[in-house]
Amino acid sequence: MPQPVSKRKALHEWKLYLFLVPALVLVCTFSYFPAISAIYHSFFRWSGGEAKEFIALENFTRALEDPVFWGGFLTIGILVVANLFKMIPAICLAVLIHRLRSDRWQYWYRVLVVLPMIVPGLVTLFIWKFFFNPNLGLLNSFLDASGMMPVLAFADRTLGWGGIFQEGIPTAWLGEPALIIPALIIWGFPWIGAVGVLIFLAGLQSIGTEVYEAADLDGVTAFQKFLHIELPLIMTQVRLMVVLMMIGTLQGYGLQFLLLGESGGPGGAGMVPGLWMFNRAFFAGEFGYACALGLFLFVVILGLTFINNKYIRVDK
Amino acid sequence: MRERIISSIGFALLALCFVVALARIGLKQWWLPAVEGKEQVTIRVAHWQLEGGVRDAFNAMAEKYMESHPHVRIQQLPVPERIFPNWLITQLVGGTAPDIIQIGLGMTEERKARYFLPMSDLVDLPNPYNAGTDLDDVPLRDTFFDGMESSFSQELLEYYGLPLSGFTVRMYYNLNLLREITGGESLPTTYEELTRLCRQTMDYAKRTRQKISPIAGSKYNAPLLMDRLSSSQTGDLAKRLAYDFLPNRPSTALLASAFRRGDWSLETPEVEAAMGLMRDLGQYMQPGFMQLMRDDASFYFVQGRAVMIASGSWDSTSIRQQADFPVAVGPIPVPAPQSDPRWPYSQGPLADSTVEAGVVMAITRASKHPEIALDFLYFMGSKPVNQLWTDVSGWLPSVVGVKPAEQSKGFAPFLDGFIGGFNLSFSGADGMRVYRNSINRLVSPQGSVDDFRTDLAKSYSSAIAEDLRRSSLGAVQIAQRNDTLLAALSMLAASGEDRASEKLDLLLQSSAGNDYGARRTPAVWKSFEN
Amino acid sequence: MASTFQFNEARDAFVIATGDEAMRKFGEAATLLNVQPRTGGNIQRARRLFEEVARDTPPGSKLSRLSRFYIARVKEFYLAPQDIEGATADYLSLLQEKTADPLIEQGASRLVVIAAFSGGTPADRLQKLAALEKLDSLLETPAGRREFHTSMAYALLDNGGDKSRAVDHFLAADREGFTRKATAVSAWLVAATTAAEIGRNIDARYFFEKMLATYPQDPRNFTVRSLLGRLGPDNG
Amino acid sequence: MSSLSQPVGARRLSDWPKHLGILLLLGLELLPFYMMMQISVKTNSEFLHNPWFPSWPAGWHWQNYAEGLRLMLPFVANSVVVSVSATVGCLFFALLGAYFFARYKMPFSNILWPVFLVLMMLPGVANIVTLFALLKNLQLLNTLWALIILGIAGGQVFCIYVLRNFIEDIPKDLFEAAEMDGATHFAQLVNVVIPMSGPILGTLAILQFLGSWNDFLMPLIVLRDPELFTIGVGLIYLDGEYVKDWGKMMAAFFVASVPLIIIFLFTMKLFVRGLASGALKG
Repeated sequence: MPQPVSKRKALHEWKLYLFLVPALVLVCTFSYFPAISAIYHSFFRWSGGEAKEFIALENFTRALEDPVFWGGFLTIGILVVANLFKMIPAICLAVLIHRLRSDRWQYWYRVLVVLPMIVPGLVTLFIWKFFFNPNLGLLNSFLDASGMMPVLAFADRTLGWGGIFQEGIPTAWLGEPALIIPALIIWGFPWIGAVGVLIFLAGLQSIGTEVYEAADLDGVTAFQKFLHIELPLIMTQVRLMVVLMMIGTLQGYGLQFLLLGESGGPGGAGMVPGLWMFNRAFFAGEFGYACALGLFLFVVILGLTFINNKYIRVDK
Repeated sequence: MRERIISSIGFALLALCFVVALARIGLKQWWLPAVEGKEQVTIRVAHWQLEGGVRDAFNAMAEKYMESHPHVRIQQLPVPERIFPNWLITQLVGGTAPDIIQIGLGMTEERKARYFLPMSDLVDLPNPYNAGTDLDDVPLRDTFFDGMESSFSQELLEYYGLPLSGFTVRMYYNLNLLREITGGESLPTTYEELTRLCRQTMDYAKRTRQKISPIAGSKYNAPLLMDRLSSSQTGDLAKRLAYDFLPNRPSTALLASAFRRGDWSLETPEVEAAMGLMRDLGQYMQPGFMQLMRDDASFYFVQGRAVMIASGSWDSTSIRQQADFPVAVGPIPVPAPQSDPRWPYSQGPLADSTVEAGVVMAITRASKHPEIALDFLYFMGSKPVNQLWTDVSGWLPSVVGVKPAEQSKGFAPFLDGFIGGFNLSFSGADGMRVYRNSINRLVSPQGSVDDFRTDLAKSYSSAIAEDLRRSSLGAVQIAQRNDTLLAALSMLAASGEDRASEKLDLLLQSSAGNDYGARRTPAVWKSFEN
Repeated sequence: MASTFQFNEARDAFVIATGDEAMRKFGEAATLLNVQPRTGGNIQRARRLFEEVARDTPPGSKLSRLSRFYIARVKEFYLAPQDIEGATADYLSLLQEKTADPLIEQGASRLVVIAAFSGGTPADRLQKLAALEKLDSLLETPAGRREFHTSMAYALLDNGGDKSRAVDHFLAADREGFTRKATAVSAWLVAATTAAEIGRNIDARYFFEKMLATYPQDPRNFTVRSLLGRLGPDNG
Repeated sequence: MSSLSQPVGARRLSDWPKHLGILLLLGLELLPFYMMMQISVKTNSEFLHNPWFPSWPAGWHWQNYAEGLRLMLPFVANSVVVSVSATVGCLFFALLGAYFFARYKMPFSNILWPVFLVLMMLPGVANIVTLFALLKNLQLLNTLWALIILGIAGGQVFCIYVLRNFIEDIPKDLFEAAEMDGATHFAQLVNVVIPMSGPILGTLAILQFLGSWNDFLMPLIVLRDPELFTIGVGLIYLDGEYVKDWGKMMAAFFVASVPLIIIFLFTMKLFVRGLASGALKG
């Protein structure tokens, strides 16, 4: 804990305040000022320049009725649910690595887990975009080669998906409104985030050997061990990752912007609230409206954070 | 300890990289300009034409200009099409806009008015860089083949920028394959010859067990071809259905209201012939071509996997640079009259539909040296430099009397042809959407005209209605916007303001036409709703 | 969004024009029509301002008449539901004052368009259009007459009216002179094809040739020439 | 580390199934990396005929790398400058700030602390629009300074939060001893805090560096001149080409990854151990 100081001493140590000045100035200028400015400008019709016009709550009433914006939340909802499931491989991998007997192997696998982090995120994204290419993309070649395509085509015919999958016809993953969300979900398969795996591993470290030994004596199966020993122990970490993931998904739109463009791809099927805000500001030039949209998004995320803090406590 | 040393090496390497990079930036940003002298003026020119040859052409023009203007540095900023609108607005709003920007993508009339300099006062004066050529005393407007229609803003009634190029659509041929398949180099001139070549290609592919398609298609390229072919059948029908077919290649409202009245339908023989023609052609493109993108089709063609591709003159240099075989271009062949009973409505060759020029470059208000930017713009739009542009880019010229480069001769606009009719996607975005959704049923081997028609009929009428609704709203909006402008111009004209009466007269004509549409289109739309 | 610019430019224009209070009100009202997004409140405010200007300025003045013209416009185009009858009456009374103002004379072509797409059968509409023919005598500016005749010609064609009458209207409009390419080309070519269809070859030839002479580079000209070639002997 | 890596499940016959599972998952995860490497030495037609497997080393097209280097190297240089400056600046100011909070309970520090803490909760999503306007007014558009300053400012809250906790755990007598010797606060920071906090600083540095290195939205709206582009913008421009030579693209992608690969090779342990603990604290 910091040492308590007397008034005299504090007066003597006034120079210490200078230590805080840079950080304070930076935070005020680049975090607080923009936020306050966003609130201020959300009451204006403003196209980014000097000219602005006060329009009271018009931006907000318009935002409330904006079907694209609220439709984006539905998309986000689907992505959040999908992302929950996408955490499973990372958990499995962490458990598998943890159960290895060899220290050495554990270490080297960790290195391999971290390896994808050193490829710039954009590069991975563009390589995936290339995978989705209907003509040269690996996803379609894989579906063809593995015999999945006829299965999908059959499903399409019987379930009436409208001819998205047809044998002998390449599937346009990023060109078909109905496939946009599946593509956004498939993206990054098998979805092993390095940070996630390492955090789970850190959680698993607290499991003592004796627990396993006891379990082995009871003849517990591998899956039961996972369910009763490992999962409860990393629940804290899982909760933390869920919270981070939710907030990240809600705020994020870079992925959608790069894969699908500023209008969320064909039919706007991949439009998310953040992208719509970006679109209104930097494509339509409606900066004031974008501020209002941003505030709505802000409130939603803030609300979610509070709920998280209340119900999904992350205990240290 | 070992670990510590290793990480120290890592950080040292990073520090070294940092120092080198910093030095490099410092050199470029501060040192070089300081050495070269401060009076250097930089003029930046931004465009989104990333096709092959265009960047070289801009560089060639810039170099030539810099030779005679040593104090000016011309810098080219090529921006990808996909992010151009975003880029444009950030530059305009941020006040960092380059001196000259290509007009089009992401542009609105408001942005033009607020951020660009109009050239209206200059269009009746000659271009100084045309001195000594046969365009010496010709007014600027008349030195461009489109009379600068492409620079003229119908809403603001001002001229913005100068065009550099013109465009047409053609069929490209892989000459090596053509020779190997047909034994000659003659290009098909009619649809019948085209399909013969296609069949020969398929035989050849089967015989030699190669993966070769006759035509490379994509979502982008196939419609260029199919629209042309289907409009070869609907010319006479359009003439019957719409009195404005000749000037306005039937207006949507007239065609839609004729459709609503039952004057034509998806069963009309002409329409059926057009569908048959598209289906006939579809079998010669690679399977599922409607799922592919523009770059997929060109990739296919330049890799020698297709004999032909339909695309615009804008792709010509890209294709030539990428292909390791000689390329020939010709007009898109349409059926000759009375050549085939299956499509009896053929009139003969069709004229190139677009004659507006493109690549319009305009000066921004953010330019610190608008007079130099204007000088460079004049330079680019002059006859000798437009010749250079054409020669290097392989694109078509915009200036009267400039000869297309040798390799782009085949792209010269073809005007001695008929006006085509309409396509099934005539009504707009929604018409296009349902048409494209169904088109696999028309062009895939297991499909048929009937199959396509049944599928299309499910949503065709409601898609037309939706398009009409949207264009109704648009027409009303434009009409209302004109009201404010008319009031202002009327006042300005009364006070004798320069050019205001002329502008008022122009706006009266366009707003009268628009007001007409603003009642007619909703009337047609309502007829669909009942 | 796009109107923001015009909002600003128009406001500037009015400010430049004069410091006069009525003018300022008129300018504000005209710009209010286009403030985005359009709200009923703004339109009502604009209408009130126009009404004030019309009341407070001398009845025969340009500003007063323009305000009345815009009140009619608001009734016709901005109110929901529209007040077509009110607008028709306003336009008519303005026209009868013979204002010789090109903008106010647009009222004539507005009346034509309103009649052309009103309810009832095509025959009803043609009757209404016929009743409007006499407006011609009230128009004093070339622009007013030109727009009136052009609208009349299209209105007849759209409602299956007398094609020969339509060609006459095109001829009348053309006499005043078009200065905008798209409008001119449209009118000439529609007039020419219509005239050719009913055998008025002299007129068809006149319009076709005018097109060829004025815009020799146009891609439609091949068709124009071939249609010109197919025209029979001139027979009035 | 050692207590937990005791032979877990020692009675098991073998770890092979686990190894297989791990390798399968990792193999799939590294597939993009593999594709990038093997395509980067192919021409388009080679790739077309053989998309999956590496071509024979003798026929590798090293020209792709010449082109990739020409395209990406200037961008990489800019990115290095931005990311290193932002990381160093961020950590420096954060250390100062954290020291202020951790060393003494100064008057007002209980008011100032929430100023930072609150920002941990508040999403910055709405800021991009007004940040752009702010940068415009500060005349920072189309400069690398904008990116550096934003990088420094953006990391303050998180770094101060983590570092404060860390500095508070440093035994007080170390500071007192230094103070006896007449060391100033800055000297105490340099001589006491920094040597003690090597790993945590390294971890934070990696996180900040990665964040700055991977950023593309801000650079995209800030930068105009190609000579200032960072790799993010450079890659987006490359992706916007109409004619794509996949081999060259992949080579360029690889070039863009090289700096991180080098750093990684030398600081692997920091990555592997530090990231988990560092991220957990956040």
